[in-house]
Amino acid sequence: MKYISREALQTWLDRLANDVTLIAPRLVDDILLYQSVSSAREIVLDYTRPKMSAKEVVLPSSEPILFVEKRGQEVSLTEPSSGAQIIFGLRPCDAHGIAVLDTVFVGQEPIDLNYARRREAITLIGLSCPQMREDCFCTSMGGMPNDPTHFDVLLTEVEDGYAVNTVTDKGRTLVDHLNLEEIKGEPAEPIINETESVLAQEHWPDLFADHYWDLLAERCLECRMCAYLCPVCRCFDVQDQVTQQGISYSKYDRLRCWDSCTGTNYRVVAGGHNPRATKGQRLRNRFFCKFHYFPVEYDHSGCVGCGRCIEACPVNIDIVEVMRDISRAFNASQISNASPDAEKGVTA
Amino acid sequence: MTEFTLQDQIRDRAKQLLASEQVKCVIGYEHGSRGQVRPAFIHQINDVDSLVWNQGCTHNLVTYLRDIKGTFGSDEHLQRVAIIVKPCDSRALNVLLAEKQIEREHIYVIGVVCTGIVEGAGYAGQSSDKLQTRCVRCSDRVPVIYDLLVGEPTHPEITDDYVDLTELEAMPPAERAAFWLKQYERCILCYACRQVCPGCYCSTCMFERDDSLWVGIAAGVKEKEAFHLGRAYHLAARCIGCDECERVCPMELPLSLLNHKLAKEVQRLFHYCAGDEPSQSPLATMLAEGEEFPA
Amino acid sequence: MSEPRVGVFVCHCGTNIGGVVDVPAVVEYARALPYVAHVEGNLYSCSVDGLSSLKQGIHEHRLNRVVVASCTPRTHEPLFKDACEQAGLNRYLFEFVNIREHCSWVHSHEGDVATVKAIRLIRMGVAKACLLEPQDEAESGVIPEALVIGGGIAGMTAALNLARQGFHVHLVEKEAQLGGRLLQINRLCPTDIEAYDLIKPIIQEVEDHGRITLHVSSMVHEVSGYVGNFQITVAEDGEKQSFDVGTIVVATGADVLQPVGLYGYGQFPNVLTQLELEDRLKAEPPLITGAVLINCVGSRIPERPYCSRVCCMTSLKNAIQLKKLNPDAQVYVLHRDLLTYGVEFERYYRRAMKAGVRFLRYNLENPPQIVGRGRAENVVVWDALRGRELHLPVDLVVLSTPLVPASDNERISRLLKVPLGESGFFLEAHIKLRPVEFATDGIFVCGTTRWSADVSESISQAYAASTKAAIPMRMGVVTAEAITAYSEPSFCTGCGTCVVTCPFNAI
Amino acid sequence: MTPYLGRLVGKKDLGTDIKLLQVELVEPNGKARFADYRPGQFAFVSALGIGEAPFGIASTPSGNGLLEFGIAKVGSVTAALHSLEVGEIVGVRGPLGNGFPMDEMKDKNICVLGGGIGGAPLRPVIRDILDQRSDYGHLTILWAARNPSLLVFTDEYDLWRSAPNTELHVTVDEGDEEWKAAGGNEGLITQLLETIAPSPENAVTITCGPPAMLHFVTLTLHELGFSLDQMWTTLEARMHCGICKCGRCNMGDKFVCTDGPVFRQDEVAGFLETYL
Amino acid sequence: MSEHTFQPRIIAFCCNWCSYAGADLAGVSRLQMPADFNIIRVMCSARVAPEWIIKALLNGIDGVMVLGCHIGDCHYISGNHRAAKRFVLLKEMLAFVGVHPDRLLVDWVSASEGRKFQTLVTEFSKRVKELGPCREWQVEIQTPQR
Repeated sequence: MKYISREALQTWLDRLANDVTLIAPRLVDDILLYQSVSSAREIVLDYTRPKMSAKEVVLPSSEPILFVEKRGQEVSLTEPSSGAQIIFGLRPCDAHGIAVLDTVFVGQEPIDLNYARRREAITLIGLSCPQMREDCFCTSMGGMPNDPTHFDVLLTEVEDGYAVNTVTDKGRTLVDHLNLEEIKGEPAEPIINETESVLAQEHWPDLFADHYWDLLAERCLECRMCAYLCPVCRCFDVQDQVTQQGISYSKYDRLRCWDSCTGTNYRVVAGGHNPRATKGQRLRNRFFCKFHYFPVEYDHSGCVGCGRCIEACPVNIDIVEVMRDISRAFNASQISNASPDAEKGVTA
Repeated sequence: MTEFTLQDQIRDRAKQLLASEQVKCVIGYEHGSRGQVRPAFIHQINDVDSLVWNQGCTHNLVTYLRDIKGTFGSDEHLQRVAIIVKPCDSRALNVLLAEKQIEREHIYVIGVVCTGIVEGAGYAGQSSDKLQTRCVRCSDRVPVIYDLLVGEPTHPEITDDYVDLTELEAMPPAERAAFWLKQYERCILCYACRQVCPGCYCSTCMFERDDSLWVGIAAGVKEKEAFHLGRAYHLAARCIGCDECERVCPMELPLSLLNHKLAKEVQRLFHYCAGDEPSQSPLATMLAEGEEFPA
Repeated sequence: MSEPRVGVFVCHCGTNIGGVVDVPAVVEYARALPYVAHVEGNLYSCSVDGLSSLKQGIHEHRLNRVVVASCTPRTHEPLFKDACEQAGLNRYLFEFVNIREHCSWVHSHEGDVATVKAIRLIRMGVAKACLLEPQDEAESGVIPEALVIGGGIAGMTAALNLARQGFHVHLVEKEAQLGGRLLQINRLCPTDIEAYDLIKPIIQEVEDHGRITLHVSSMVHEVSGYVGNFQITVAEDGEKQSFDVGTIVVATGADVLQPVGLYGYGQFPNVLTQLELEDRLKAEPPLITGAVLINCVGSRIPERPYCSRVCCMTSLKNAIQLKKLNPDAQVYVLHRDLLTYGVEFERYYRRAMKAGVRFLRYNLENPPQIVGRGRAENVVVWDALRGRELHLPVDLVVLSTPLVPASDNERISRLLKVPLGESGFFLEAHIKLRPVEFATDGIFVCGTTRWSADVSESISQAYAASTKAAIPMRMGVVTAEAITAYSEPSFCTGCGTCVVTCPFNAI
Repeated sequence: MTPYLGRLVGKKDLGTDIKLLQVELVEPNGKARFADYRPGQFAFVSALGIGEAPFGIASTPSGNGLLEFGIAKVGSVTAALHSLEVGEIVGVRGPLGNGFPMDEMKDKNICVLGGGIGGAPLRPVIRDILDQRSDYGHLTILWAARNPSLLVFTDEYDLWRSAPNTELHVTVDEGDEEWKAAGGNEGLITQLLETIAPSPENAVTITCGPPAMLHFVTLTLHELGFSLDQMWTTLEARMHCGICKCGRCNMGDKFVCTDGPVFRQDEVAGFLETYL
Repeated sequence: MSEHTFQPRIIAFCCNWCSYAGADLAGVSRLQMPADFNIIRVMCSARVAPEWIIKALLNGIDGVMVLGCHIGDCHYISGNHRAAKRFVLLKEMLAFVGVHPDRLLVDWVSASEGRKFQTLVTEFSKRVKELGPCREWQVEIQTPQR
């Protein structure tokens, strides 16, 4: 492992900001967000979790996926291109989130070319968390605050500088010419929270019909913040937007935009039928998606334990609490499996 | 009177209401997963003791009446809910009553005298000793509508009701425009502000219709601005100033400023304060004798 | 509805538009607009040629939307809509663009600017046209009864004309007696018959007519509804009565200006208005030796700039009457311009000259002076033609004052939701094309309530207005505007605000 | 996610607000991609400038070489597709989804049940069977709609009827006067199904229609002795990618776009979520 | 964009019954006025949705006029009452988000007030010109090529 001093890091980041689009944690009106920066000065290196995940970089909240140009009866279609981007200061949970998105968009045929194009030009330089926040639970979801797995390069703070862990070839090309020295000693282990037990995915269907979901959803506001803050939630909507229209010449953008399964009309089909008509059904989908559908479809949990939804939810729908409730309910049902009360809900 | 006894009174009445089957549910507050307060829906007497009342009870529970609208049943099988309201929340009831979104006989209102809610309420580890801005300027500490009043009425002195607007109002227009654009830019269009608002009860928001002429699907600053201005205007003379929209905003947009400004102008122009009574918004009524705009 | 194919017809309107706006350039531009399948310029789009070209265009180019850029829809929209319909196109697929009143006429010195603006307006029109959808007009019945407001010569004529055609008429007169202004008038020019002789049989017929319900000493108190189905409440001596009618004719007449403070009026007992003189002539004709009749008293001045049209003839008439009573009397008519239009009145003027009435022109800079002690004794006037001052001894001065809007006009205008013009008279839908109608369907206007008119004009207008009013009643149905508001159930929250808001109780 | 360009070469009315669009692909790679596809597969059709929506392909590769889609006007995209004129360009993305396992059905008696616009994706099934008539057993077609104007492919009735070993039965929920005068069946498709009562012996059923119809047809078939693994259906869901990315079309852990849209009823019954 | 080349873009919503006719009368009377405005005919001043104005002013329009019948003369009895109330409030809101309140003008023009229409348009255009562009905007019509 190599070592980089704080000063050298600043210089390096300044150069990166100059050469490519550098995205890093930056304060925007007192809110920490991953946004593009023009110099190292803007970057916040202190340990905090940006309000939004870095999902926006790989899957923007709205992006054109196709440009349509129509001249008379001649139509031409162009796909957008994407420039090189480096995300610096990415937290391991966010890198984990991007890794899950990679699984969804490029890990399975047919791949999403638009995502692939952008993703390929992105390099991830991470920053370990020295300590988990109270609402963090990445360790329960297979992560670690200093997990290098999903990065190209991971920095970990040591005295006077950072330990540089170069993970991939992509990272190596970036770091090699810095001529860094070998580090002396090991960086300290992060302080971690107690691990939550997560109910195995195959048991979740047992609790699908439980009354629990309706009761949980009673206080849900059906906003979309949990999905939009989530590093993994990837549902999107597609629509065309006219940018110019005429009989001889027209231009349209096909846009894809974030969407969320908690929205009331998310699942409504043409004609008005809504197969997920109740709040409970919609909120249940959110948790089943993360803990059952994702594992089934992508062999990977749909939650990375970043804790953002826990922090942000204004009505305290707490994913850790849900995990605990579900585990408890499952265990209870296992114990009293044959008892006549088994059909009752979790809260009964 | 201490808060403890207010909480006891609430629990007592909730028990009575559920025991006598006067209501099928009591909407109130309980402790959340990490010490914060969260909305509670109590269906069974056994659960009543989880109801709490303290200075962290920030949520405007009236917004949940939207979800159970239409499930009340016919008059013979009247299914009522009891709801705990603070003075500010109670004004939202009046707005909904005026707009025929709820019927008075469907709800049992437990009005609580309120001494103010603290900042950071509703979020884990954020609670402070400081009162929320809306509470500092709140002059009516007694609900305007209730079946049971809990607590002793107090009448605090309020100095300047619109002090929060002063800074912005003093800015030159261009600076003001820049200020707001910077705010909108942060918006992620999660619609939490709309969803938490008791006044935003349209089944399909006009800014989210597939054929919307107002806002495209893109998440650009123009779309965000149109949404926020449109929403603020739709709430003009209807917003009761619970500021929940601002509290829930994950991007911390100062949405209450817009609403508060409109409330100020509605008061100045029409001498009307939303929620005082279950009355029509002045924007829906005719000019009074001698009233003439813009002349 | 298939993809729009818009036809754009740009009218030169002779030089009205073409003289300012570069129409060929506009036509060229319009070709490139979205969904525009055909563009042409017309000299006059509203002419027979223009209309047939429009219809041909619809067929040849399979147009499913039509935009005409010409004058104002307030006059010509029905014409073009009809043309579209005749060519098999639903009339609601027509869009009007106003490039004359709103462009060439108001930017007439800036051709380039006006051209660009015309282009903008047409671009807007085409964009809107693309969104138009065909509509079906609903029909509703017409109550075969009419309300005529005003029991003067115009109102009575209108009422009789309708009643004779078989329609029931409610005639509302605010005075206790029918007849209106004519009751005050002595004789009528140019035949000099007695006004009462003219009006007596008419009053009789109205009073006796089985299909006319008279409401005298009455005011219209409330009006609601729409063409074919108006609900009327009349207050008769404070007692209210309601009935429904299909159409309304307004014939409420005008007031005569009282020239208080002008030419010694109110100061000298022998300074009279024409109406007061007529009253005198009826009762005990005065024998006078010297009379001066002054025209344009209180009219054609900055605060009342219009010519009242009938006063010249009135003063001719009364001058002749005075001359008849005493052929030796010196009778002068002081005028600013003498307006004796048409065949009859010019002859009447000659008759007055022959009778020895003298005419003098004065101007506003040197208005006539009335001098005397206790009564007018002399009129001092600057004879503009001869360029000298004249002193005319008089024992009578008569002032010709204009008709002014009736004091009730404002109230009636609000009641019926029909507009008043700048001078305070009622404003018809179009001065040339729709002279006896209001823009509001089913309401018509005639007589001096609209503008100064003499008896024969009032009668002509009354026939015109009542005949127009008879059309929907004869047809029995009116087609209602197809574009009306409706509530979309999937968006409705049931707040009920629309119900409270609608003043027509339509929801 | 980029569609192939196609030209609208034909457009005809199938019923009230239902049209058949015929598309000829213009690019060689588009043609190649659509050289073969199975009955029951679907494709996204773009009205450029408005958006795209998924439709079951109503043609077979063996046909006239054109891609055909039966499209009911229900939203902005379908309205825009309806308004296109012949000669205009559309986008086509596909073929997507699994399609019906025609091989498994060989030598079996087949009962096809189509309701309204749900008949469109069944047409290639019927065509395929008729094309290789001897490969399959008896074919019973039950064709239904709410009213006569919503029955699709009525001009192919004769062709179907005249095919060997094939029967067609048509019903409408509510007939108009003409329908009644001609003695047409009235009533729900389930009633018709009870009357026809096809034997479950060596048989499979293929159903497509609105959710409520699928539900009740399944019940009736069950009563007639069909087991769930004999019944096939094709489901619809709101979706935006067709390639399992947009996350919208899941029914529990199944994605309609890639796990479907064709499912055997026993799979559907095992879904965590119902399509109802 | 420099001050003297700035051509404001103004929308004038005119009610069908009074103000549109007033504008017609201005035309018939050949009253000259600046050409920066486009009239959109609406059935009533109350038909003008506040969202339209917000959208216009935030999307390249520099000034919006809403002209209706005089109070008491509304064809729909009380439409203009509501317009009056709505827009006075909208102005305050727009001002608060940095759009100068002078960019929205609400007034009453009767069918006989051609001159008033001319005066309003002329003065409004002048005022908006002083204020400059409301937001950065793009498209301008090219003078057509012949």
